[in-house]
Formats: sequence, structure tokens, C-alpha cells
Amino acid sequence: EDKTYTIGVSIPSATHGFMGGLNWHAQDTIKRLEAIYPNVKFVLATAGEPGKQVDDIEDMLATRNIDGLVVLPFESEPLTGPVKAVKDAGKWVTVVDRGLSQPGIEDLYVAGDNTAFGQVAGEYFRDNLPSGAKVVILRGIPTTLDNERVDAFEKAIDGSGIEVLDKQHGNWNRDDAFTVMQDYLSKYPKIDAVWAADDDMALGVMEAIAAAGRTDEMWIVGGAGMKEIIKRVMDGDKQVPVDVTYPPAQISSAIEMTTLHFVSAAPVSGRFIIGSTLVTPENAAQFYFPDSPF
Amino acid sequence: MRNLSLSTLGPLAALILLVVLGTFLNANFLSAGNITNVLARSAFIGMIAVGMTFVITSGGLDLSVGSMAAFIAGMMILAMNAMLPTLGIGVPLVLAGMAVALGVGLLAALANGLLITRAGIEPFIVTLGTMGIFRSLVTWIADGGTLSLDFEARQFYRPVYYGGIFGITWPILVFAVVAVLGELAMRHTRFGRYCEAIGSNDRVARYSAVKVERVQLMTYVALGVLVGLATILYVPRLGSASGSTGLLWELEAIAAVIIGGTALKGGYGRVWGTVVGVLILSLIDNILNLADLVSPYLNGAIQGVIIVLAVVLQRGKSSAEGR
Amino acid sequence: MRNLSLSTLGPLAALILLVVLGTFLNANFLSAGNITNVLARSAFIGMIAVGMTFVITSGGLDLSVGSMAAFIAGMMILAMNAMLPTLGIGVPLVLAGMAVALGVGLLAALANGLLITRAGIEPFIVTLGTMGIFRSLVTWIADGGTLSLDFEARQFYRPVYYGGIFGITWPILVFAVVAVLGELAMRHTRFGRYCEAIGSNDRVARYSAVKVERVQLMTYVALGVLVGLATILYVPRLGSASGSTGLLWELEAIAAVIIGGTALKGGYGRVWGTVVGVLILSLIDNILNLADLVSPYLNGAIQGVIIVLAVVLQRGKSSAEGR
Amino acid sequence: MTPALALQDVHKSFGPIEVLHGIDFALRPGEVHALIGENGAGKSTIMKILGGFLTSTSGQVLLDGQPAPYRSGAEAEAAGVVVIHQEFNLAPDLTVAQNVFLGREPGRFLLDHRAMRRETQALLDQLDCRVSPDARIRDLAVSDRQMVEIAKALGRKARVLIMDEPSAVLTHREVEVLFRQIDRLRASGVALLYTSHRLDEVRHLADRITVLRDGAVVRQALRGELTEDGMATAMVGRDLKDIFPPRRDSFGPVVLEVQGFSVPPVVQDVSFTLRRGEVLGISGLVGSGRTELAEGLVGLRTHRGSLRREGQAITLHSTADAAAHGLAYLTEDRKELGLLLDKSLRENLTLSTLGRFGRLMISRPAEETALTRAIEDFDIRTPRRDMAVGNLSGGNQQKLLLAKTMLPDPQIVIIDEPTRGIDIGTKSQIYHFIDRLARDGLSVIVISSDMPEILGLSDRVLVMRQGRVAGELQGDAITETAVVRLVMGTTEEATADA
Ligand SMILES: Nc1ncnc2c1ncn2[C@@H]1O[C@H](COP(=O)(O)OP(=O)(O)OP(=O)(O)O)[C@@H](O)[C@H]1O
Ligand SMILES: Nc1ncnc2c1ncn2[C@@H]1O[C@H](COP(=O)(O)OP(=O)(O)OP(=O)(O)O)[C@@H](O)[C@H]1O
Ligand SMILES: [Mg+2]
Ligand SMILES: [Mg+2]
Repeated sequence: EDKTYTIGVSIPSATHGFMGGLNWHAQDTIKRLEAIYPNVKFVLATAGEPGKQVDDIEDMLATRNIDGLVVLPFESEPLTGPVKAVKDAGKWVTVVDRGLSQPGIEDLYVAGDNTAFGQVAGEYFRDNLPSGAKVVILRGIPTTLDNERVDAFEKAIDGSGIEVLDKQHGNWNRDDAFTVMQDYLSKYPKIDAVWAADDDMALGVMEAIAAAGRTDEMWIVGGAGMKEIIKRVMDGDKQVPVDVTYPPAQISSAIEMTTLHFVSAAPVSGRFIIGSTLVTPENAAQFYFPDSPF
Repeated sequence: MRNLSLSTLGPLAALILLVVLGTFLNANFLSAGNITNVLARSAFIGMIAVGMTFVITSGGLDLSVGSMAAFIAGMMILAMNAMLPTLGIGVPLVLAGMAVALGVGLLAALANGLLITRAGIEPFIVTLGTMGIFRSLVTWIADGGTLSLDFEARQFYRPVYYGGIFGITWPILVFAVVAVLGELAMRHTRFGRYCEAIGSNDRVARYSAVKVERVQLMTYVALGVLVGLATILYVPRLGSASGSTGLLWELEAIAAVIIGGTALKGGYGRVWGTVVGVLILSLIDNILNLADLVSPYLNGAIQGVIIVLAVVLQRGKSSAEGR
Repeated sequence: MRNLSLSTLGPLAALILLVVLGTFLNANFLSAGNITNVLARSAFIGMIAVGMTFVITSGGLDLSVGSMAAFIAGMMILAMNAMLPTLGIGVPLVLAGMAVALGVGLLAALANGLLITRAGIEPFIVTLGTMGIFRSLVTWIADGGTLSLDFEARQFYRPVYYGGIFGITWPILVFAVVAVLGELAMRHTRFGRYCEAIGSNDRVARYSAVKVERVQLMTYVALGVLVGLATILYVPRLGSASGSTGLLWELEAIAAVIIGGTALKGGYGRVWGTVVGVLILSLIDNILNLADLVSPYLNGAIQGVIIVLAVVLQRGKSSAEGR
Repeated sequence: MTPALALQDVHKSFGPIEVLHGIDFALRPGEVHALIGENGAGKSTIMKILGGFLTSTSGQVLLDGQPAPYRSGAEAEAAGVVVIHQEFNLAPDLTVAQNVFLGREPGRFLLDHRAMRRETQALLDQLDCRVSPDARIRDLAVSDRQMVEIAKALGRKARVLIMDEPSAVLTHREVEVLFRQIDRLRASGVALLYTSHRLDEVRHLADRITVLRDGAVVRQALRGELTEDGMATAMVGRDLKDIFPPRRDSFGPVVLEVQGFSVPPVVQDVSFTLRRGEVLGISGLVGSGRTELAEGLVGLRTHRGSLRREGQAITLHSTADAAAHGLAYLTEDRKELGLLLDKSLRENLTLSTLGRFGRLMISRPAEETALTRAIEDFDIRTPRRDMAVGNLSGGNQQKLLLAKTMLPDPQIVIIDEPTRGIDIGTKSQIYHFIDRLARDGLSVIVISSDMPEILGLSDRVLVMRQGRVAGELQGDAITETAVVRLVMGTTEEATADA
């Protein structure tokens, strides 16, 4: 047990709520694990764009002598090569959330399910809106995962007679969502529901609706499981009837399992998909983390 | 004079064209609600851009305003949450929050201004540096997440964004006042005159008994206070601040200033042109949301084209030769 | 001369300090692997920054380089995937891809340059517009996702980034060549001399029989070709292009130029200063990864402080007076 | 009587080079004191020290017998010491009125635009200057800018007024206006310091003369003690004879034929010819369109009309085109259009002819050789070769500009104000240089506001008035009266007289 291990953790920087939560969980987990296992060291790097993330991983390999890497790829394609290089150097690789574009590189895969994320929300819409109902969508930053979510959502409501009026980019940002929603409200006299696809955006949307005085007209479904939204669901707020999880805490599981691989003999490799669950007033309490910044 | 009138009317013409276009595309475009929305949203960037007009006119530049806004919002929220137990919810709390915002804005800008005027470092570098510093600090204070104003306090503070008098909301009123005062300051006060003189030729200004460093410092400080003011109106809107608050506001503010006809090299500032520039930028976004485009992916492209066209309208070949 | 040597040595001193710091922080800092990594990744911004030095020296500005790189990468990948069935995997495919990259870069830059020099619109506005346009187009073509080079083709193309001769990888070699040629062009050719003259006073240049517009156009075109060249080396590294490719490269490139001692107002360009500037920026990132900081949230703040310090080292109060 | 302002053993060094070596002299109220000396002798430096814009390395400035309490130009101005700088000191983006009042705008909180405009107008009227107070400085001709500069200084209510070559860019008539103002100020007890390279002005104006040579006072004299020749000799340190070369008498064929040439909006329908080996002088008032004509001829302005070069019709769209046809132009505005002030002598000298200094790479040694030659040929006095041109003395800048214009070996040179700010010794050298060019088969057009120069140099004189050719004089017909009459617009009599 004298051997020390270094684990690199490379994630996107905290540019929006979800990533902020993920950053918080990563740091929190690292702090906790470092206290438990004195012989494990962690190297955390955050990147604002794919190129920088590749730089970070290169640096970890070249200067920090990492034994394992936990990576949440900014984008799948550009990170595939560099992560493969880590693997080829004989290191342990854990991939989180966004799969690499080439199968079989990672030892461990921990992820949320973007298709399920869109699908669960879509199914809720299908089941709770009459045919002919009108909805608007706020999309995230243009990325593959955003496409997956929206496609899954649209597939889920396909044939239900629900009409999608519009889908603009709110960039997972409260301010942008506020603006887009204001303009939706000017443009469409009747909106029955909003899929905001992210809890940060949901907050911006709610504000715009409140300002327009149309609070009773429509409900909103966000996503990811931000504590404020979960709280509302828990309290039975009619405006936010449900939420769909996409837990930022998945990074904790990934880091923990990777650490376990080094400090114990436990077999941890494989794929762990953390499904997206519908948070309802009944089950909300189990998704509520008041200490997290997200 | 001939030249002036052309370049003065240019941005206005672009603005009018956009309004006409918006009206065609969507009947609700001219509704009171939409107009209020657009104007109120423009107010933040607007106030900042008015301040930026002075900085650019006197030959400076400030890239840090967006992150400064985030930083001020963060500090303001922290301060208000901290003072809540003592002051209780009410006007004193809000006033204290506002004082903090203006104070932090002033200090942050003073840091920029002193590094630029006393240490003599290029404004681009100084404000690029502080841009990173301010934004990092917010993210750090917020622990990567969002700083939120206490719910009750926010409910009390909310009318500062959404409320108003005579059916005009506060952000619009404050923006209008700032714009008018800015125009006055630029055209009719020594400060504005000195900004133009310094931007035109700082040695001449120095030889003519203008306190060049002091005026330059004042432009940065004024900008900082305006960023503080913008933040005061921004915080009640969503009640939160995070690392992504005010992202790219600097670019938008500078773009508004240049679209409005102020020269990037300094020497010539037009505050009301800046106001028109801000409105043009807001309207582009609004119209893109109201219209049904082929693909929202192309929003950026259309924005780009309109920005360039707005300026083409204003400056033809002829005036390019003149300058 | 005294002034000059101070400001020439400034950025170099900052660079050396950073190297010393890095060596202290981590024993592997000076390892061949790390040095290769840092230099190779500096190469993209580096080549662009060398081109940007000429643009800025002649009094221009280009905000579109980052999105231009994304656009070029997208077009290059599209073209290579399309030609794959005909050409098969091999040198011709890669050469054809390179030709597309250089060609697209040239055309994109020509669009910028012509709008600026012929239509007489401020460079800031033109390139702000095309920045939005290029990036939107990539996002649109990629349908919001990522454009990927065919896997086999990429394997074949990969050595262009990772391979090299004499243990030096291609990006480093190409960057070195570009830097040396750039320095030569700036110091010892008519083109460089004209750039400085135009930036110093374009009217004097015009009266001295310098073809001002043509030289300015050439600076943009050269920059575009260099962006194309950078993309040629970038694509084999990441094998894909998306809306976030090359994000904020423009800011980094401009910052490198200014840190290197070139004046933002034009008239005075220093290519090797730019190279030092690029290295400083890369090293900051590298060193942040070498050390364990309090919090990664503060990376931006540390970056900001170092950038400002690097320039403080270089320009004290004294030289601020000199200008 | 205590002098209003005095220097006591003032030394001044720029870096290691000392340019003033212990200067003593005094300005008295109600007196015009002239400071004369060769280019680079240190006149402007003295004036800047007096005005608080430079601090002396050692020695003292005494204001009313006390050490001067000011440390900047602004403070000096507050103490009543006002300087009209040799180089323009106007913000190009601001209007005339804005510049005249820069730093002392009236109005409590808001600026009083009307008062500024009114008082500016009054000042301009006093100077017979017809520039609008709302005109932007950038759009003004050099001479108008100089008048604005004078107006700006007059507006500042000086008790000591220091004028650094105010007349260099002015025409005869404007100089007279300026002199009237100087007389008025002298009568009202202002102490005046004046420099000029036009020695007749000095003789006419000065109550007291200080002659400077290489940074030291070599002679002080009272009114009437020095003749113009005496001044020139004291300045240059040797006798000057034959300032102007003898007239040339044989000319070659026509090399340039200008027909119906217009440069909108000023120049209308100008026609003339130019022969090989000829010096054509162009005279006229400020704003008569001489500069615009010249700039049109070398393709710097849009123009109409035909140009024939040795019989071939040519069209010119830029100075590069003009250069290709052997035409060169020396601008009257050396600060804004002629020289890159923050670049070295070498870079300025070769800018328009870089193509000759190496194909791909510029040859530094070749440039240096050219600079060495230029320094010799034009007697450019510079403390260091690698200095920024902006730090050269005004006259030496002008010499460098001349050298730059002549470097391409043009066949036809148009020189707008060739000897502005150049000392009498060098002036003579330049006249002989122009003469040599003409004798070597070049053709020279000299645009000048300096009457003796026009008279002494030209083989033919073209007089312009309000954008048109008012008349042409040749050979013995070139007399001061004839030219002045044409300039003023009494054409018939003038030709009759001749
Ligand atoms: N800032 C400076 N740095 C270095 N040298 C300078 C500077 N200013 C002036 N000099 C030098 O000082 C000397 C005196 O210059 P000054 O301008 O006083 O001459 P001047 O008598 O006014 O000449 P002119 O008749 O040509 O105007 C010159 O050799 C000039 O090059
Ligand atoms: N009639 C006019 N209307 C308007 N502007 C005029 C007119 N005449 C001259 N100007 C302007 O006055 C200025 C002087 O013209 P220009 O320089 O050609 O005259 P000049 O004879 O060379 O005088 P200077 O001695 O000042 O060089 C120019 O800027 C010109 O545009
Ligand atoms: Mg002088
Ligand atoms: Mg003239």
C-alpha cells in the first residue's frame, strides 16, 4: 500500500449551471477522497474549449505522471485521439458523460443518458398535453448532445398532435433564455408548455413569463436537477410540475470508481449509464442537495 | 459638415430599416410589450456603451466591462445577503446594495484606470488582464455555481427592473437619462471636449493645459460607475450572478460604440450614435427571435451581415478617403 | 535605443521568469515531451499571431481569425471527406485538403480585406461581422454538431501534427519557419516597411507613393493564408471542427501581439516579440497545469495577473511618456 | 526695468548630447526680441524652456526676476507665458473654435458654444483670416492652420508671447496682418520673442536681436545695429554672397503640357507648359489653389483635364503613377503628409523609393549610404543618425523632406514651399541645388509664398488667383510689383507696367 497514485481529472470549466455543479462535485469528491486515501493524488484541470482540454491532458501525461485519467470530453471527436494516446501509454481511462467517437478506448464509462433525457421530458409532454397543444423549446449551445436531446424529445411527442412552435438556442444560460422567452411571448399569443431543457434556462423562462403576466397559462419542464427547481417540484409548484434529472454528481461516481480501481482490487471497469428520471413531487426529496451550488 | 450629416444619419437609417423589417415580419413587433422588452434589455449594454464611448473617444479601450458587471453583481448579491439579517428587507437594504454596486464598480474601474494612466500600460492589456481576474473571482466566490439573492429580498427588489412610472420601466428611464446626460457631457462639457482632444492628439491636449491622465482616469471611472448602475438594474431581473453573467458584453458595447460612428482610434465621439448602435444590436436579436428563419444556427451569420450593412449605410467610400 | 532595448527585453524577461518558475514547480517541465507539447500547441496561435502582427502594425485589426479557423477546418474536412472516394487515402488527398484550407483562408481573408480597403469600413466592424458569419456557417454545416474527418484519412494525416524530423514535430518546424520569415518580412522587406509606415501615418505613406490599400489588403490576405496554414496543422490534431473550434483565438492572437510590444495603434511591429508573447501565453496555461492551485476557478485570475505583469516588466512609466 | 522673462546660464541636453551651452538673455515688456540662428542652433529648444514645455538641464528661467514658478506649459500659460509652437499644436479632429479655446473653455458647467464661436470669429477677423470657426483643423490648409495657431495664442491674453517661426508658412499679406498684431501687442506692453529665417522681417520687427550659433549666443544687438547681411554672417559664421544663382537662359523642349486642368472644387481650367531645364514659380494667395493644383498633377486628388508628358497623354491616379512618369511632389505639410515623425531618418528618406534598395530584401548598407549622401548634400544637422525625425529641428526636417523627394531622381519636381523654416545659409544652398537640377536638365515647379524666392529663382512665374491662372510672367517681366498686382487681381495694369 506504499505505492502512490496520481489521477488526472479533466472537465469543461464552469460556464453554465450544470457544469458549475459538475465542477463543484468534482472538487468536493477530490477533497473527500484525498482525505480518505493519502496515497492518491488528484490533478484537476478545467478547459473552456476542446483544444485547451487536449492541452490539459497532454500536460498531465507529460509532467504529472498520471496513472489514470477521468475525462468528461468537451466534444467527443476532438478528444478521441488524445484520450486514446493516454490509453496507449498504459494508463487507466475513465470517460464521463460524453462518449468518445471510437469504441473500446475507455476502461470505465460513466454517463448520463441524453436520449433518455429528451425522451423522458417528451413523454411527460405527450402524456400531459392534449392534441393540438402548443409548446416552445429552448435549446442549449449547439452541440451533438443538444441535438440528441432535442431529437429524442421530438421523437417522443411524435404523433401526439402536440405542435412545436419554435426552438431557439438559449445556450444553457439564464439571461439568454430570458430574452428568447420574452420574444416567444411576444410572438405567440398561446403557449401551453415550455421545454427549457435545463434548469438554469427554466429559471430565466419563468422570470420572462412572470414579467409578461402569463404565469397561469403554461408550465415549464427544465432538466438536470438544480436544487431550486427540485425544491419547487417538491413543494408542488404548478408552474414546474416535474423535472428531469441529468445529475452533475455522475462525475463523483466516476472519480470514486476510478480511485477504487487503484486502491482496492475491486473490479470497476464497464459501462455505467445513469438514466434520466422524472422528478415528481413524490420522489423529489431524494434528488434534493441543498449544499450543492447547483 | 456634409460628411458629418451622412455619417450621422447612417446608423439611424439602419435602425429605421430594422424597425420596418421587424414590423413586416411580425405584427407584434410594435406592441408595447415587445418595445418595452427590447428597450429594457438594451439598457444594460446601453449604459455601459455610453461610458465606453468616452473611453474610446479619449483613445482608450475597456475589455473588462462584462466581467466587471459579473463581479459587481456577485459582490452586490453577497453584500445584500450578508446585510439582510441586520437591515431586514426594505429600502435600506436595496440602497445599501446599490451603494455596494456603485462602490465596487468605481474601485474596479479605478484599478483599470490607474494601471493605464499611472503605470502606462496599454489599455488592451490591462483590461484583458482584469477581464480574466474579475470573471475568475466571481466563479470562485460562487464556487462555480450561481450566487442568488435571497428570495424575499429579490421579491422586494424586483420592481427596480420590472416596475416604472408612466408605463415606462426603470431600466428604460435610467438608460434614457444616462444617454441624455452622456450626450450633454460629450457635446457640452469640458470633460467631453477634453476626451475628444486627447483622442485626437494627446500631446496637443497636454500642451493646452488639459490634465490628460486625469481625464483618462475619469473616463474609466465613469465607465465603472455606469457598469455599477447597469448591474443595479440587472440584478433584480434574475436575482443571480455567475461566471457567465455579462459574457461578451464588452464586445457588444464596443461594437455599439463603433456602429454609432465613434472612431475606434479616438478623437471623435458620438453618444447618441452609440444609443442607436445599441438599439440596432438589440433589434437584430429580437427580430431573429421573432422571425422564422431557415435555421437558428444561422443567427450569427445574419447578425454579422446586418452589422456590416448598418455601417456600410453610414460610411461609403467617400468618407473613407476623408479620414 | 535605450527605450527600445528595454521594451525589447521586457517580454523576453517575462518569458524567462516563467520558465524558471515552471522548472521550480515541476521537474518534468523541462522534459523534451513537455517542451514539445507547449511549442506544438503554440504553433496555431503563433502562426496566426505572426500574421496579425502585420495587420495591427499597418493600423488594422482582425477579430475573425478564430472563427475563420473553424470555418476553414470545416471546409477542409468536408472537402477531404468528399474527395476520399475519388482520391483514396494517401498523399494526394492530404495535399488536396491543404490546398482547400489555404484557398478558403485566402478567400475569407480577401472578403475581409476588400470590405475594409475598398468599402472603407472600420476593420473592427467588418471582422466582427465575419466572425459571426464564419462561426455560424460552421455550426450550420455541422448541423449544430461536429464535422469529423473520416477515421482512416485521419490516421493517415495524423503525423502532420504528431510527426516530424530530427525529433522536432512539424507544427514547431512550420511555426519556426513562419516566425523567421515573418521577422524577415517585417524588418527587411518593403512590405514590412510599408506596414509600419501606413500604421504610423497612412497619409504620409500615400504621399510617398505607397499603395496603401494594396498593402493593407495584403496584410489581411497573408493573415488568412496563415490561418489556413494553422488549420492544416490543427485538423490532424483534433480531426474535427465544430462551432467551438478556435473559440477566442482572436483574443489570444491579439494579446500575444500586444504583449510582444507591437503597438495596438499601429506603426510599430515586432514579429519576434509576438513569438515571445505567444510562448508566454502558452506557458501560463502549461504552468497552471503543472502546479496545484487553490482552485481551478482562479486560473483566469492568475492568467490575467501574469499578462499584466509581463507587460509591466516591459513598459514602465518612462516609455509611456515617450510615446 | 526687470525683464519679464529671462534665461540665466541655461544648459540643455537630450541624452548625452548637449544642445544649449549656457544661454543668457532677457525679454523686456513692450519689446520685440528676435532670436535667430541656423537650423538646429537651438531656438525652438530655448522657446520650449521659456514656455515650460522642457526643463533645462541646468541654469534658471526667471519670471519677473524670480525663478519661474511653473513646471509645465499649462502652468506657464497660467503665468501669462504663451508659446506659438513651430510644429502645429492643434487637435486635428476638433474645430477651429474648439482648438482656440482648448483648455480654457468658457461656461460654468455647460460650455458656452456661442461665446466661443463669437470670440473665435473676432480673433480670426482681427487676423483677416476667412476660416470658419466651425471648420475642422484636419481640413485646413497649412497656412490657415498657422493663422488659427496665432489666433489661439492671441486669445490667451499673454504678457509674454513666444513665437517660433510664425511666418514660415504665411504669405506676404498674412505676414503683414501678423505684424500689425505684433505692433499692437508691443504697444500694450507685452514682451515678445520672435524667430524667423526671413531676415528682412527680423530687421523690420525686432527691437533687440540675439544670434545663436550651435547652442550658444554669439551676438546681441539692438535695432539698427545689424544689417541683414550682418545677421546672416553672424549666424552662419562666414560671409554669404549670391543667395540666388544666376538666371538660366537655355531651355529644352516642353516636357509637360497641362491643358484645361481642374481639381474640383477649387482649381478651374488651368493650362501651362513646362520645359526641360526650367524653373517655373507659382505664386498666389493662401487658398488660391496652388497646393490643390500640385496635388492634382501628381494624382493625389481627383482631377479633370489633360496632361501630356513629352507629347504623350498620361493619366495619373496615384503618386506611384506619377513617380513612374518621373514626377515628384514635395508637400507643404511636412508634419502630416511629408514625414513619419516617429520613424528614423533612414526610414523616412527611402520610403518612396524602397524598390531601389534591394529586390527582395532591403539593403541596409545601401540605405545608410543614401542617408550619408543626403546628410551631406542637404546639410542635415542631426545629433544622431538613428533619431526619430520628430526630434529634428524644424529646418532639418524640411531638408530631409527635400532629400526624400529628390531621391527618386525625378524628371519633374513640384516643390511646395521649398525653404519653409530653412536658415538663410542653407536656403542659398538649396537655391543653388535647384539651379543645378535645372541645368542638369530637370524641370522644377516651385510653389512659394516667399516673394524673394519666387523672384530670385523662377524663369517663369505663374500667378494663381481663386483657382485660376491670373497671369504668367517671364524673364525681365518678373518684378515684385508685377507679381503682386497679379496676385491681388489687377492684371491689366501689371502687364502694362511690365
Ligand atoms: N526631443 C529631442 N531629442 C533629441 N534631440 C532633440 C530633441 N529636440 C531637439 N533636439 C535637437 O536639439 C537641437 C536644437 O533643435 P531646435 O529645434 O531647438 O533647433 P532650432 O534652432 O529651432 O532649428 P530650426 O531653425 O530648424 O527650427 C537639434 O539638433 C535637435 O535635433
Ligand atoms: N473657394 C474655396 N472654397 C472652399 N475652400 C477653398 C476655396 N479655395 C480654397 N479652399 C480651401 O483652402 C485650402 C487652400 O487651398 P490650397 O492649399 O490649394 O491653396 P494654396 O494656394 O496652396 O495656399 P497655401 O499657401 O495655404 O498652400 C484648401 O484646403 C482648399 O480646399
Ligand atoms: Mg525651430
Ligand atoms: Mg499651398
